[in-house]
Amino acid sequence: MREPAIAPDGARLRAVVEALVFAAEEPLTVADLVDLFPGVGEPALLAMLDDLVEEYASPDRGLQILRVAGGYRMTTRADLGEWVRALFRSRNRRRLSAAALETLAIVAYRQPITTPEIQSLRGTDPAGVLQNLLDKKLLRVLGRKKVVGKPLLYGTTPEFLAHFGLNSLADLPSLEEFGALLPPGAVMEPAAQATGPFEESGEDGGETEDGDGTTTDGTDETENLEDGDDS
Amino acid sequence: MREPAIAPDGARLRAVVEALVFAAEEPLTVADLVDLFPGVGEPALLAMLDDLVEEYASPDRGLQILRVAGGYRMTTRADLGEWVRALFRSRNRRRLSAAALETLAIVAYRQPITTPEIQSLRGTDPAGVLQNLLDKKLLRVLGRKKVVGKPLLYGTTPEFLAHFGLNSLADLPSLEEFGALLPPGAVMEPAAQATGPFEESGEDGGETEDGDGTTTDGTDETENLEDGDDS
Amino acid sequence: MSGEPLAKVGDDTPLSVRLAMFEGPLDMLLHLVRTGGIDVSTLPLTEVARQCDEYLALLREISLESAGDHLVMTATLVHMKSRSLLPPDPAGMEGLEEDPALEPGRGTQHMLVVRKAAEQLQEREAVMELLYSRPPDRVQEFAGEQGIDADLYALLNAFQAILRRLGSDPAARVTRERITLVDRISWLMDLLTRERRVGFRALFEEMGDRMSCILTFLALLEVIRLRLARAYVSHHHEDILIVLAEEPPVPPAPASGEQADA
Repeated sequence: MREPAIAPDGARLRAVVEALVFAAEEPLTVADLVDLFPGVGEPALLAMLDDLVEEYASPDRGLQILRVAGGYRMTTRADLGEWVRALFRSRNRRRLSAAALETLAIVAYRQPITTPEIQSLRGTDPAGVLQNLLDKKLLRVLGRKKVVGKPLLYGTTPEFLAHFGLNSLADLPSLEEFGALLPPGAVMEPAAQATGPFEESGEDGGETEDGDGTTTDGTDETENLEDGDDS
Repeated sequence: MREPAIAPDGARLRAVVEALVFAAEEPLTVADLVDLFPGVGEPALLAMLDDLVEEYASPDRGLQILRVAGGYRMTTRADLGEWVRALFRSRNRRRLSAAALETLAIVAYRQPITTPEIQSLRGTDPAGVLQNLLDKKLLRVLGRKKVVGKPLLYGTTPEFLAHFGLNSLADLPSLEEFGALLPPGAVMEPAAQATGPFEESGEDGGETEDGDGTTTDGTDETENLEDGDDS
Repeated sequence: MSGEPLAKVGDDTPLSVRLAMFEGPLDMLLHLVRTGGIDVSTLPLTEVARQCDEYLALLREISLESAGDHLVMTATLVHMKSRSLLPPDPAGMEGLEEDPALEPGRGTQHMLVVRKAAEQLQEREAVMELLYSRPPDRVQEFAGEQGIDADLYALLNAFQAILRRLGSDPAARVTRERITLVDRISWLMDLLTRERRVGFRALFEEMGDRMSCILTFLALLEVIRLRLARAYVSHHHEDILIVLAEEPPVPPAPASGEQADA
């Protein structure tokens, strides 16, 4: 029942074994093969596996078959590992790490925003990630916030808009708009307090001239963060 | 710094390329190789990839190299798939629902396309299906349409192409092939391929899959497999 | 299209809707309809509207804001139901109108083509199901952190994940108004970076509507508050001049090894 109708032999069996060594999650064992091809016999299957190892063991091949943990598995040749690593590095350069995407999202929705403010939202120091996003020209420095430590204020760039197919920041989807497309949770947040448009910028409570005073808890938070600022 | 000390050439470069085709998470593109080996030149790298495809295209091999999503990917041969499945004792599950397939078909042929437009073609609100396809990364948001309400625009991803074994959207048959019923001029053409925000555009759009018999015999075999499914 | 305030319940008791299929606050009903928990086409809207009307009659003297919210929610429900019952909205179809295949009356034919295209995809999928790739963990030692090819959906998901981690911090809410303001701040900074100084009156010259003027003024206040710019009265120009704060911005020195930690 588990075995498909016609058991392969000869060259086709060899091809099947090659496919199995390639695709198996765990190292492929002779026992696996005996299970699949009870008619072939263990010695013949073992010989076939060893032939395959031989065949791949040429310096001109990019792949090798290793005997590990009682089985056989296909990997890249050890001396080519640096190139595989280089490929992944090069691809990731064109993309965003999860940390970078989060930071980008924060800046997009909360700009202009400082490093300590980003850190208070993400929980980790965003300096390295910010540099990466500046290098990619997705973020830019808008200026310095005139509070203790004079942290830089970050905002998004025209390139950011182009990347995401937006004309202006007003085109960023709001949570409410995207609600139907996202798992419930953030959608139905109670609009507990009617907050002014500047609500989240009210952290620099030490200054007298900013009279918005909407958030009371923002003050402590930001001051702590600014003490710890690495500038 | 980016390039490891000695750039390989000749047989060693071929071995490296083989290793990279094996290792690449998404299909390996010529652009990836140009990035890694700027000294070699795109034509030589492309020739090397095509040679590798040739070399693997033997019925005695268990593996093949497919041209999908504008790149190259190593897989087991289709006619051996039943044996791999027998080893895993379960199907290589990736089937989509009819609603998802219809929505994908509409987006593939009409992208960039908005939710109301999809709805007008399918007749039902696609929001749930869309979210599912976005989560699966088969679709992505391309931006907003510049009409009243600024609806979001959707398009297909490289993962979409890879899922269906397409090298580019041009590989989709024109709807004329389905539409004997349709009056002339009423045919939707495949949309031009949209490129991702952080990707260079596809370099080899003109190529088609090399038709190594994967598409002709697949359907019957699948039916057999479903009979024998013991999962 | 659906940027209406969702659940802005006032300090009064919100309307509790009583229907055969649902009993609870109006905003919850709207939420369920939006997320597909309730099929809007089966919703007895006349009854919802009647109850809303009754409620508003009681409420009118108490809170205009709450009344407005309830009207918006009810209107949204009516809109959603009408959308589900009527043929597709022609306003959303502008780009498609030139295509004769998509004209009204060709719907059935068109559906056939869509079905066939979907079947064709399904056949391809069945073939691909027989192709196995290398197991994902085989090159893990080289892979490092996987990069994301981000689109708007990924961006918003990332932001939503942060909000969820923070809990219900009201200041973290994203509203259309806030984003529009941010956009205006960005516009103002662009202008100031380019021009170094702008006359206050000139800022508003091109503004067509009240809302733009208000937003620009709010953006100006914000920029001044952040001391990205200064404002002073120029007798010479008989105007207020807005001047970019000097101090060319300097990007921070890259802190090495930061990226990997998060």
